[in-house]
Amino acid sequence: MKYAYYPGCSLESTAREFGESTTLVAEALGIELVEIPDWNCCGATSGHALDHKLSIALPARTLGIAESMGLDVVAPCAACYNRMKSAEVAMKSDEALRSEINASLAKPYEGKITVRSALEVFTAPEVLKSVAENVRYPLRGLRPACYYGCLLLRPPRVVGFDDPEAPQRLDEAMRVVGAEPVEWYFKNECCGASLGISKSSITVKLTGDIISNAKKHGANCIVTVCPLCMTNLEMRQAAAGKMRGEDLTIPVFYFTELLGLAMEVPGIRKLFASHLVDVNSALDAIDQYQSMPAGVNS
Amino acid sequence: MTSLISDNAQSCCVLSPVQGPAGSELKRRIQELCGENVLECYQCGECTAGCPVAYAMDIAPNQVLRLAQLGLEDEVLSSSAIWLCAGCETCYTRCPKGVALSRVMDACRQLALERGVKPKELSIAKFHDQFLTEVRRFGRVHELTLTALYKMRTRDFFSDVFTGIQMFLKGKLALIPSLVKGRDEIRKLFARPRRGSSEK
Amino acid sequence: MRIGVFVCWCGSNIAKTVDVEKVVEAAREMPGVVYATDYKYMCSEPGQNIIQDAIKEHKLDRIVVASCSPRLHEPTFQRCVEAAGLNPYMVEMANIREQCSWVHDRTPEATQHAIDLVRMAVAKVAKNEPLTRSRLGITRKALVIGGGVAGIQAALDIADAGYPVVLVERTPSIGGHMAQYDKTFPTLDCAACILTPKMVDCASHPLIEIWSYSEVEEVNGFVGNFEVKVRRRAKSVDESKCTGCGLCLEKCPVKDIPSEFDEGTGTRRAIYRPFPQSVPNKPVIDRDHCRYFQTGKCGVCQKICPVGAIDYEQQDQVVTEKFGAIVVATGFDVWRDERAMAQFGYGKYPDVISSLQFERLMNASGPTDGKIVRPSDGKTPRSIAFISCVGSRDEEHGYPYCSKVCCMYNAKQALLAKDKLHDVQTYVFYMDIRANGKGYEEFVRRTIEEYGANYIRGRVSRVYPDGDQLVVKGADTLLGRPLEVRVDLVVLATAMKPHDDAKELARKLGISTDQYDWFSEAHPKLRPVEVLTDGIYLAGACQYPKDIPDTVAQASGAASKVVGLFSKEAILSEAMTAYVNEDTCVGCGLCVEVCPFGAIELVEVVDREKSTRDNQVMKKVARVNEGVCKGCGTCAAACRSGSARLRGFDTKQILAEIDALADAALAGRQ
Amino acid sequence: MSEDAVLVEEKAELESSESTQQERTWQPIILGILCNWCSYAGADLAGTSRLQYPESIRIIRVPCSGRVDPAFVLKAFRKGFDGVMVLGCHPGDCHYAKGNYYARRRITLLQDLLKALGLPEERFHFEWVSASEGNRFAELVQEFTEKIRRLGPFKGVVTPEKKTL
Ligand SMILES: Cc1cc2nc3c(=O)[nH]c(=O)nc-3n(C[C@H](O)[C@H](O)[C@H](O)COP(=O)(O)OP(=O)(O)OC[C@H]3O[C@@H](n4cnc5c(N)ncnc54)[C@H](O)[C@@H]3O)c2cc1C
Ligand SMILES: Cc1cc2nc3c(=O)[nH]c(=O)nc-3n(C[C@H](O)[C@H](O)[C@H](O)COP(=O)(O)OP(=O)(O)OC[C@H]3O[C@@H](n4cnc5c(N)ncnc54)[C@H](O)[C@@H]3O)c2cc1C
Ligand code: SF4
Ligand code: SF4
Ligand code: SF4
Ligand code: SF4
Ligand code: SF4
Ligand code: SF4
Ligand code: SF4
Ligand code: SF4
Repeated sequence: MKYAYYPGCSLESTAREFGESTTLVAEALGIELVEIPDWNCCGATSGHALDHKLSIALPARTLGIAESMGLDVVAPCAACYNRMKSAEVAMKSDEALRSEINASLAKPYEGKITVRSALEVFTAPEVLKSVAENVRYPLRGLRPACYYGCLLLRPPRVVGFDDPEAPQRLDEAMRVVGAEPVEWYFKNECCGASLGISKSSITVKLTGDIISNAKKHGANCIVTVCPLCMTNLEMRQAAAGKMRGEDLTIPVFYFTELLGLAMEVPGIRKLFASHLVDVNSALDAIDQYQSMPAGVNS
Repeated sequence: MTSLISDNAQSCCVLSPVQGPAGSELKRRIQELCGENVLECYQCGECTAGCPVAYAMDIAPNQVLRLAQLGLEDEVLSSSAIWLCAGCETCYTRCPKGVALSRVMDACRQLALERGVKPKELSIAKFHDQFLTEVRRFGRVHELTLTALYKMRTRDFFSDVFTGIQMFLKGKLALIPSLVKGRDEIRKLFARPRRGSSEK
Repeated sequence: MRIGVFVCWCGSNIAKTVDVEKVVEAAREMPGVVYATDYKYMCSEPGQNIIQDAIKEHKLDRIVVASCSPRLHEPTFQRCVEAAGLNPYMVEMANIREQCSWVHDRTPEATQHAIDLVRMAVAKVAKNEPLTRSRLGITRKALVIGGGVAGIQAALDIADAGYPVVLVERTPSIGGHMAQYDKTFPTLDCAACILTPKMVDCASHPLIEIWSYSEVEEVNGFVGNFEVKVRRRAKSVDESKCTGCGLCLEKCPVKDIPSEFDEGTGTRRAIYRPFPQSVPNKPVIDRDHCRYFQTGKCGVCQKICPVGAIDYEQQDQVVTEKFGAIVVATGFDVWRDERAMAQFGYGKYPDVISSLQFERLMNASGPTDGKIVRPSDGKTPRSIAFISCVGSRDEEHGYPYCSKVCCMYNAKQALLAKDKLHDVQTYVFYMDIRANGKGYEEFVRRTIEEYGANYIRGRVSRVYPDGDQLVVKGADTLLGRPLEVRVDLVVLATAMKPHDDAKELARKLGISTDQYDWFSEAHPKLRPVEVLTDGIYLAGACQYPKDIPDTVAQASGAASKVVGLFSKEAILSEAMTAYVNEDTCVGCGLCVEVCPFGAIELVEVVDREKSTRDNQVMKKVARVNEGVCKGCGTCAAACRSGSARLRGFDTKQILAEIDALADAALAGRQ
Repeated sequence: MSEDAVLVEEKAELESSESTQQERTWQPIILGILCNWCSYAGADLAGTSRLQYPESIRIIRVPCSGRVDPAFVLKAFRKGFDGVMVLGCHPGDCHYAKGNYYARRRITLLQDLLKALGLPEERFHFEWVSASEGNRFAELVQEFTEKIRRLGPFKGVVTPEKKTL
């Protein structure tokens, strides 16, 4: 299995752990990821917020490059995935738009390749089976609240690889690695990430609602698929706790980190050090954590 | 501007007889920009019910569409709602009529800039603009520069300083922006001028 | 060929503008015309006598009457020539009044126009052929499919008029949805009190046979002469012996089958009747769940039955019967798509239920004896949210149409809930309140004003549990604000939809369905209880969502149509029907596709051209069922090989009109 | 538009401008094919309402617009009629439920065919007229007659063969 890899801006910086864990896990599963040369930013929320066409043109450039590689694209970040997928659908369905945009691209995108999210790729039945076979340390005792956020599932007409109202893929993956995902009710609520910097009061409230619900249902960590969610959930939990008068401290993981941990992929554990919120409370809850070989523990 | 509201829009909304064609002008522009026909909305309110940010908006999401249906352009484009929308697509996913309100919101922001309407949520508008400026310059977004420049534009230096430093210490904010080679190509994609942009 | 032309003055109506005598003169010159004359009032008795005398005197075999519109007097003149011994279809009319004298005022032009019209009629009549309408017999026995309130009413009305009826019901008992309800809007009569007596009447009526646990398999024939195959499924209980004592029902060890009748809010056993007042009141064995049928061991019911009625060996019976008319009354189903309703947690959170389930909870003979309790913990709810339009008016996730009755049953349920549980708070989330029936608006107002139901205008986006309550995330669009309420029970007014197999039944019956699979009426305003196929009528909610008053009204309408048909002596078939020339037909099936009445089918016949004495070659050709054909001619226009023809408006007749007109009117032009 | 049709039209224009004076009252011959239940009844209503319209139209009654075979129209043009009108029930009103729906499909094809054959497409008119639209029928005849008058008499088809010959 071979994919063109689109890290997107944040996987290079704020979400380094996501990027690295994705590549490590992929390698361990024998999935080859080839970074798309000279990829550019997908435009994120700001792109479509201000300029509809631009929001298609920006990802189209990267898709064009990937198409020349002849590979389908994996975009781990949920926001990038959403934008890339939207561009894919728009370019495939609107011929006029396609030729207009392709005219300004060095490598045109003709709709021959498709975009997948990392969750989609890692939870494909055959891949999940191989994850299951590779689990060395089942994460028993870890009770993650699986948080999908909004952009990975919506709008279903564009993305739609999981049920937008009752998503299951992430929960399934967590069960495969031995964790016990909790039943909770905010797994597909928006955390307001796109307003994270410009209107943080809203983000704080939404983050508070989400974490509070996760804790109420017994989660000892949150697992996410999106760097924007991660940043929000980590950065805003203190403020949200203050606002609600509740202790909302909770470790947050990328799902790839947990896959890697269970599969004992070397290099995973050291990523935990760069989390803004201490993850030890969650790791300690894992039955076997202390008995995992120290070698991997570094 | 095609203002159709009476002078005192607060007390009574007067639809003038010319409202028909002019009202359909706003509708037509929205459709052109995002493909959505605002007349398909039957005002059920499901979008408002599910919108995570509706509580903070000056008018509810369904009212954005209602105003657009009546062609009350000033009121839509000067609302905080269009800027507060987080683009989460909840409304579109659940709308029984399949109206992509999230896209209508996009179109309204674009129109507001085009027509020079001052964004009610200036800080959000500035953020989006700074973000795109960044993409246009480097092809990618450099979070440190983005945040710094944004903070300078909004003169809001302190709100996130603590977490910023933390991120920096954890090695999460790269010091040097990575550049895309095909920057000229990317500038071409920006070809059409965006009004209100800091880079003219 | 001896054609006679009769030109009418219509007093001065025609004669004032058209030079009638000139028309007569011109007619005399037309090919085939041997006699032409005029008269003041052709339709009057003396006028008709002139025609009849001329037929005899001049041995006329074809008649043209140039007078008014055929839509007015064609039947008159058909009867007139028939009395004189001609085939009634040997008459054509030239409409020189409506199309000529009344719309023109210049005599020369009008006269020329009239002559042209006569010329066309003469050319056409020359190609007319005698047609006959056959008299078809009628089997005076009706089939009613579906034993809900619609089917029950129709069966009773037809039987009361003196005709035998077979009522076919798929489930073990008649009664339909209405039997599931506690009380019914807008009068709040107890459903059982008004329905059960009718069910019993059906069972005891000497002219009604109830075939429950049965389904229609095949329908052939046409109006007056349907031949229907019905599968009477094995009940494993000999109805002639069973006394309905119910002993077996108590002893069957398989107890926990979710009851269909209770919408899963209660359970039943493997031998069961849907509800205590079932008609017929004798149980059936559900073989898919019965231990004896699954494992070969058990036989408890057989041992316990005092009269030896249990018969494990019983087989399905396929019965073929003749009927003269069919009433389709198969009702509706409710929308149950859990995936599409995931945002409300339907199928996931036990305290989110459908309105139909709520009816069972309210029903005095339901699983909870009429106590409204939460399915999750059996507690009495103190707050209930009713959500309207779930799957209705929702083209994205369900159906675009309005289900028409849910606004009313929401009000009914909110009212009854308050009536039963005094301190309950009710919320009704709605988009519009559609209460357009007699006493309906008043009913809704009463629910709001006297029973304190909290009506909130806005659709709900999501329902999720919080502790042991449910959070309903809605909006109040009148205030323009999102809004949340916490309740103990959520009731979803799920859409009414056609049965999943409605389309299949339609295909068996040869009737059409709309885009959702509701059965299509012949005309929404003028023929709302008929379908395009003669002899088949619709009653109740199988046509589109209807409440009980509308259902019963339509059922009586359908019954009176049946009775009207049965009171005829015979049915006359259409004369102007299509037929197929099987020698030239290439079996392309185009005509089959376009016939609005499903009157054509492809059949295998011996290919006379290709076959030799010892080698029979078969081919497919189209064949018209003349009992069904209405003579629209769509097939004739569609057929590329000219094999499908329409009697009375044959291609050669129409072309003759065009030719005749062109040769005269355009002569010398080119 | 094909070259031939242009040719026909040009010729027609030339002729009609030449002859406007003397042919002011020239009456074209128009064939009308009307469905029995709606349009024919509409024409009857025009009559009972005594609405005046030109003496140009000659009506053939068919049970349904679905009965209209494109061959009828082609034949009419071959015979040299100046114009042809086909009128049927409004969509949804068809006495036979779907006949007019098939008619519409067939007529659309016919119009393309006329174009392709270089036949005078503008001399053909297809329209819905209901039984209550007597005045509409009268207006239609009036308008269509005017149009045909402007086009002038139909001089027959200029077939490609004819041209090359
Ligand atoms: C929750 C709810 C509450 C309601 N409350 C009210 C109320 O208070 N007042 C009111 O006026 N209306 C009410 N209605 C509407 C009412 O249910 C309908 O108007 C009525 O049931 C229609 O009757 P029907 O006989 O046409 O159909 P049904 O009641 O659906 O009966 C159809 C019968 O046909 C049988 N059948 C189906 N397919 C076949 C087949 N292929 N072969 C043989 N048999 C078949 C079925 O088993 C069933 O017995 C309510 C509806 C709902 C959903
Ligand atoms: C403005 C308007 C528009 C409408 N548009 C539509 C529409 O588009 N589609 C639709 O489906 N419905 C429409 N309707 C409804 C429609 O008019 C009625 O459904 C329909 O007319 C009812 O027919 P009817 O025969 O019951 O009553 P009516 O049409 O009222 O006929 C009753 C007849 O009885 C006669 N009469 C009354 N009293 C006596 C007496 N004592 N003795 C003898 N004769 C008597 C009256 O003179 C009258 O001729 C409309 C209604 C209105 C008001
Ligand atoms: S959910 Fe859709 S139809 Fe309903 S108010 Fe919002 S946009 Fe309009
Ligand atoms: S896309 Fe915008 S308007 Fe729609 S639900 Fe999300 S925040 Fe609200
Ligand atoms: S036949 Fe017709 S035209 Fe002649 S008198 Fe009778 S009504 Fe008048
Ligand atoms: S089958 Fe026997 S036991 Fe059961 S109800 Fe009938 S008679 Fe009674
Ligand atoms: S034989 Fe079947 S129906 Fe009878 S008691 Fe046993 S399980 Fe029940
Ligand atoms: S009847 Fe009322 S609740 Fe039912 S679909 Fe129509 S509007 Fe909605
Ligand atoms: S004439 Fe009409 S009804 Fe008769 S077979 Fe042909 S298409 Fe069917
Ligand atoms: S009658 Fe004509 S249209 Fe029908 S199957 Fe035969 S050839 Fe085809």
